[in-house]
Amino acid sequence: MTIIPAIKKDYLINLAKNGKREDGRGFDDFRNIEIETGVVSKAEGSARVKIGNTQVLSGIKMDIGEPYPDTPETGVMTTAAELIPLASPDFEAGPPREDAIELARVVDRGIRESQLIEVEKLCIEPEEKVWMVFIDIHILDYDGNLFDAASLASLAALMTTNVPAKRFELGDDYPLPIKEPPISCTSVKFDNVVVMDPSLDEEEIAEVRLTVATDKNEDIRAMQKGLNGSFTRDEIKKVIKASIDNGKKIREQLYKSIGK
Amino acid sequence: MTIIPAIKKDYLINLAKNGKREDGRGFDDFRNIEIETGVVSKAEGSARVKIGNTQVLSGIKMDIGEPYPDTPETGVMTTAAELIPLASPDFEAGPPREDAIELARVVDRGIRESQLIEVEKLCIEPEEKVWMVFIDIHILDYDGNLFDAASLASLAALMTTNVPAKRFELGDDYPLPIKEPPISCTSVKFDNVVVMDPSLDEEEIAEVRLTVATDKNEDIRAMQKGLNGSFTRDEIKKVIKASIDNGKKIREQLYKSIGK
Amino acid sequence: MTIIPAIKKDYLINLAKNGKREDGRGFDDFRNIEIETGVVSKAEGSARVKIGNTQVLSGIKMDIGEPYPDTPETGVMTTAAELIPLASPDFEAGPPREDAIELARVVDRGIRESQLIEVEKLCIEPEEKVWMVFIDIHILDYDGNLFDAASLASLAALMTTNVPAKRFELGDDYPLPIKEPPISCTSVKFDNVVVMDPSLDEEEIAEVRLTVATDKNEDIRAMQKGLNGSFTRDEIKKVIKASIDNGKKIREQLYKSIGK
Amino acid sequence: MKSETKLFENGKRLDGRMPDELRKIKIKAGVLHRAEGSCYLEWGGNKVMVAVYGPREAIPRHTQNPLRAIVTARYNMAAFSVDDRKRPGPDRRSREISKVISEALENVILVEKFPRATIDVNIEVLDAEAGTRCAGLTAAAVALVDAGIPMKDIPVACAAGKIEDQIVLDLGKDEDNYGSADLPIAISPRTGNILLLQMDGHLTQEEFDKAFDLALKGCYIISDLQKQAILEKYQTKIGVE
Amino acid sequence: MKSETKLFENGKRLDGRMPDELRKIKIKAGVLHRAEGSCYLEWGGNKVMVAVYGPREAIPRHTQNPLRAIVTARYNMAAFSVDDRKRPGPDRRSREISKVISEALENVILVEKFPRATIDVNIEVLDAEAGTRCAGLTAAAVALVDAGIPMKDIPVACAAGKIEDQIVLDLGKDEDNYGSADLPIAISPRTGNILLLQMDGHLTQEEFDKAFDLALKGCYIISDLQKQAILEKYQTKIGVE
Amino acid sequence: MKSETKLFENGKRLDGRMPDELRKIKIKAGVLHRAEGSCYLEWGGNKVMVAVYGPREAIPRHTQNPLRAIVTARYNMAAFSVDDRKRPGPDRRSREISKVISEALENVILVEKFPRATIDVNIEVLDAEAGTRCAGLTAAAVALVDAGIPMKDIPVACAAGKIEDQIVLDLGKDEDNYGSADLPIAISPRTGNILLLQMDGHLTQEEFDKAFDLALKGCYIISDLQKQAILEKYQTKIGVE
Repeated sequence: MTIIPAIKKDYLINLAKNGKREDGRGFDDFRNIEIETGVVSKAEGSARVKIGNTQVLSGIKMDIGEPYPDTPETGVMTTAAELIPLASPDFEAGPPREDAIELARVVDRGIRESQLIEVEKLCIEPEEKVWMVFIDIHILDYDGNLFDAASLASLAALMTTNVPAKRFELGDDYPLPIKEPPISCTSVKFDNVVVMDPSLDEEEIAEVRLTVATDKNEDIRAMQKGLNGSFTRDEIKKVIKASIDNGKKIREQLYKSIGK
Repeated sequence: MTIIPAIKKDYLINLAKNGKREDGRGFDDFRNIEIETGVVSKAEGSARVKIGNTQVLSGIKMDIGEPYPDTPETGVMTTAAELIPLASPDFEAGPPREDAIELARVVDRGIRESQLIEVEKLCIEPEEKVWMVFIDIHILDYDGNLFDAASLASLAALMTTNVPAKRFELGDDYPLPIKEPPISCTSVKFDNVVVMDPSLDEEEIAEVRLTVATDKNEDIRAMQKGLNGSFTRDEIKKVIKASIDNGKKIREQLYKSIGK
Repeated sequence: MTIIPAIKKDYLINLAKNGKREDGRGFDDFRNIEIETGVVSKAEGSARVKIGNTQVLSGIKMDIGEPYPDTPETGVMTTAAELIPLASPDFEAGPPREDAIELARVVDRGIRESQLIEVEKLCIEPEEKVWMVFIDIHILDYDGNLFDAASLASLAALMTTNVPAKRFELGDDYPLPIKEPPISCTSVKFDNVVVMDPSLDEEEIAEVRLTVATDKNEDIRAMQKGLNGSFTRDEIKKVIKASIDNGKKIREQLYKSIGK
Repeated sequence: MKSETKLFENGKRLDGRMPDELRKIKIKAGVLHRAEGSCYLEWGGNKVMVAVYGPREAIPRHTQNPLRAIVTARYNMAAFSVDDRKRPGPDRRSREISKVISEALENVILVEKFPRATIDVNIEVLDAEAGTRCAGLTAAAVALVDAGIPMKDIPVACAAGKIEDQIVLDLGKDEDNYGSADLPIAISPRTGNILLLQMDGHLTQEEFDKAFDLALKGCYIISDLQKQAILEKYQTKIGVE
Repeated sequence: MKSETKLFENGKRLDGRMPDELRKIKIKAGVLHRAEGSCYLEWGGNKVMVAVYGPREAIPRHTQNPLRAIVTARYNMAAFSVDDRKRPGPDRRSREISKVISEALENVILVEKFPRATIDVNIEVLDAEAGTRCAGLTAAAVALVDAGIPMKDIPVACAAGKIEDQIVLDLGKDEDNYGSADLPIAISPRTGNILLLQMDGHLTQEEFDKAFDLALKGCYIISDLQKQAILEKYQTKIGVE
Repeated sequence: MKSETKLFENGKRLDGRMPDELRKIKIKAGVLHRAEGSCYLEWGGNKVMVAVYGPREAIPRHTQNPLRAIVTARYNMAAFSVDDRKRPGPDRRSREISKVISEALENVILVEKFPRATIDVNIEVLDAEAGTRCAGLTAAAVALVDAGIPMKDIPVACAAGKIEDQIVLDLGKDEDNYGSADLPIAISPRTGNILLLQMDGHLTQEEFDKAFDLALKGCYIISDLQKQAILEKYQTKIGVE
């Protein structure tokens, strides 16, 4: 990523020592979030999410395909993320790099392992035909915290997806069957300060990152630590707590934005 | 491409100011064209075309495959071009570059959009089996104007192609059903002079290129502008006129060469 | 490969002039060979072979697939070799290079052309289902003479492979049907000396290489010359003779190691 | 391109347009935070986002031109922008479109001012109907202005085509599929010079002239929309709006 | 992760282990000739070989960091290490694992000592059961010591998980498939700092704490095995054994 | 290689040849305009075109050898050169053939004269029957002479093989498919040194000797054809013909 001048680093650390952040937020606060669904008419579902200046578009396409031999009666989902050069002067065209792969895999696992999509309801003909759900994440504007923006955009897109049954002559379209979504919240640590929802500047000086997805019962549904720094056990506990708190608010906004 | 010394550029421009070209041609003249068909015995059809020193070999292979779902009763054609390092010190081995892709796509569209091949006659079993036509263009010697050489070689190869029905136990071989071919003519402009059938030297100083394919009714069947220069409306009209005139002569030679 | 200091080259050549090799071997002698089978439990067959410090692991996986259209009643085998960066400071990650491709192809041909695997016994349903045999060669430690180590490990792995019929509900597992194995022996020449089973140091100064595979009847089953040096006819005769002699001993050890 | 579907009814086109009528076009400049210039454009059912970066040093070095900047347009379709999901990454079609757009833009950018530099124009098609290359080029031009890249002119693109033997402006989706010719052009509006020109299908010389005139007319209408979008951005910036 | 199969019988797990019991682990340092450091590790049904090369100049140059060494772990599964043959070469899963292991190792290696250098850690999974990332990281740490790379500590990894609503240590194959949560961690044993942490599945906050404690416990047991393996290699070398 | 088809009739081979008879060979030097040296060769049903470029600076730089030129032969089969269309681009077979041909040519070229340079030998198989590697190497040698590359000798290649237990020269298509051994060699005709040697199939030591002798004989016949082709080109050039 871009090299942040040492002077800016000092500035951010000094701010943090005084309990402040560049944009006036508290350590545990998210930036302003906007969620807009139905933004791409060709997609079966879509959502654009802004977290501060970060902007992510997630689009859902569905098709009919063969199930995996070991799960002959469940639908198939795949997640791809592209750090397209549109979004940052530092992203390059070409095959996905480690960063994009980790992003896609974390979002994918967040959806897959939480069984958000009821894939067992996506069987059309056992062993022959099942619905396939393609989640494609497009980063439009990168100003920090892609994990949460990508995850939230994908949730909003999936929760407003219509199964295009009519196009395949399988009756009327109907909403994609979805369970309760886990909400992903990401924190980073630098100079022994832990902050929620890092801006790009904060990401650039971050030593270690932790993403925690929690559900409405305050249970933990996924975690991913990143970067070469380390956390103490105590810091992890605090991050989990802050993730649950922010998760609650974001969940409310998500439901409101999709009209539920 | 190779860098032409400034001195040569001046020389060509000076010639042009006096109405002349390096090899003595008029502005609207093609170099000498040679067309030879049936040059590759393994191919279902093949032709080698020389335009001046430029030499292109096009080979046609046919196979049986599945039709596209949205056109279940029509055959499939694909065109590939390789700027193999044999043909020029500037061509490199490896995946096709923009130049080769544009070449293949322009030849492909010239054949596809003009409906040269009667693909609707290439159905064997609707939705199951159709004939597939592979056009492979091999550049052997690159001395300018690949578009017209590649297009002409592909036309001559297709017009002498035999559908290998016997090999697939589908009765006797028969000629590939073909309609009237559009003839592609390419012009370039440099220093406000427009010349037909550019040599390599002329291509290297060209600012803008225009390919026009016309049919025997003098209708326009395809156009492609290339390079970062621009044409005036008037220049385009003149290029179309010259393309029709040259197209007529080339069409005659093409029919003669394939014995029709 | 790595650059051997000129001083070491002189040392090896001087030794050779006095009929000696760095590690005390005669010109026609192999280093100590160890063969261990059944080293990977997930594989249908596996073997680790050490020749001196060179260490190669070959693993066999079997699956069910479609036969090739022109051989509808015979099984399919493929060989892949990876010069993984684990084995040498000079191996790089990424797609296989020329060296790995040549290695895989020579081992593959040695097995394929000698008809070691009775592929005609691997048909399950003509035109539909046959057994597929995947030979994957992992170089673990590279200290010269990969060809013979890879070939020997693959033979030992194949000769101890069980067809996993049960896993595919096709009755009981049974040993992969195998014929007499040809043994591959590799020699190199430097400064007009020809030595068998080159160490890494010897490979690095080698001018030319010859691999000869022979069977128990002392017939020749495969040959491959490598590098940009040349052999005289007489040298080739001597290499064949030495390969037959060493092949005999190695064959005995191979049979012993697999308990036959 | 086959004419099986009925594309006209009572002199109007399937979507109610007259033969010489454009689809609805909406242009907004300066919509992204990171990009040095950006533009969001809706054109009928097309939605296109463009971001411009540069001029900056071209890397790797061997791609540099010591005399001028290189202009690299990258046209990309989002996987979800079409009916059947598109595999991510460039295909032959998108690489050709990237090439012709790059060439058209290079013509108007003052590339000599920035030797060894690259100017990157990233065009993302988020929703695709017919005419994405014209939409992409038109949006790219606005994004370049927004980025402050010095240009001789603001290029603009539009297509005309033939459906049921009639020449019409700006083919829509079904018209593109069932029409019999498509002629996208891009021009430099100040000079009328032609920067992009492609034609597929079948046109008599007369029809070609008619289609060309119509496409030109479309270009000039859209050119005004481009300028308006740039003005709006500028006014917003200085607080006039 | 579904709970259909019975994973407990008489308080014992399918393979006879108690809930807080590790699978059998065998570690051997210095097993390869060419590598500068190496380790062979068996952990239940997992077999892992690790070779370390470096520090050496990073190539190509633009990958160099002028202030410190880069640590490049490359986790790779042999084609024959799994039930259904794996296509050779990296996939998305192995690239993610390579990334998190590289980051964990970088934390303890004194990378500032070797500017512009690379330290390459090649992890080959020869036989795979559940838990290869923990096995790979644990073996990599031993190989780094064997290579004489200066480190602040010897990192170690272990997982805990949940099966049939019970928290257990070190999931085995069927447990991984049918369990309902997996929590692999890696720590620096001297400080207890967490270097790697991933979680999939469903844990209440209480369960998370319990699983974390159990995984920590596993780490410290394995840490002793690592040290023992290093000692054995050292003793062999100086002829004590 | 199986012997099911009858390959001999009345002591003659399927195509009417005697056991020690070559297929028809036609060699023409200097057939391309751009290449620095070129050769077109027909050998039975094989048609091969070779172009030589260089010596020129090897790029990228890290491929340069400071002491000598590198020789890069690139053997490529046209998609239409075989019965079932071949996917364009190199496969494992063509990469191996490129390697052994490069090594054979490097042996005779005075590479020490051109440090840091590359000599590129592009071999295109336009029509393929059995024996394309021998055809390609033989044509490459002529193209190198045509390019004026200094060489110690003009290498030449030919194969012998076994069909129905008989040793024959220069296997044709069906013979290659149904024969039981193939032995392609390349030599430096002045010294008789062996530059390329591969063998597949099954030969007793006696049969090997016999096949080798026959292949050698073939090489010397073809060597004369090479020299004749070079002479013809030279005579044409100086206007003797």
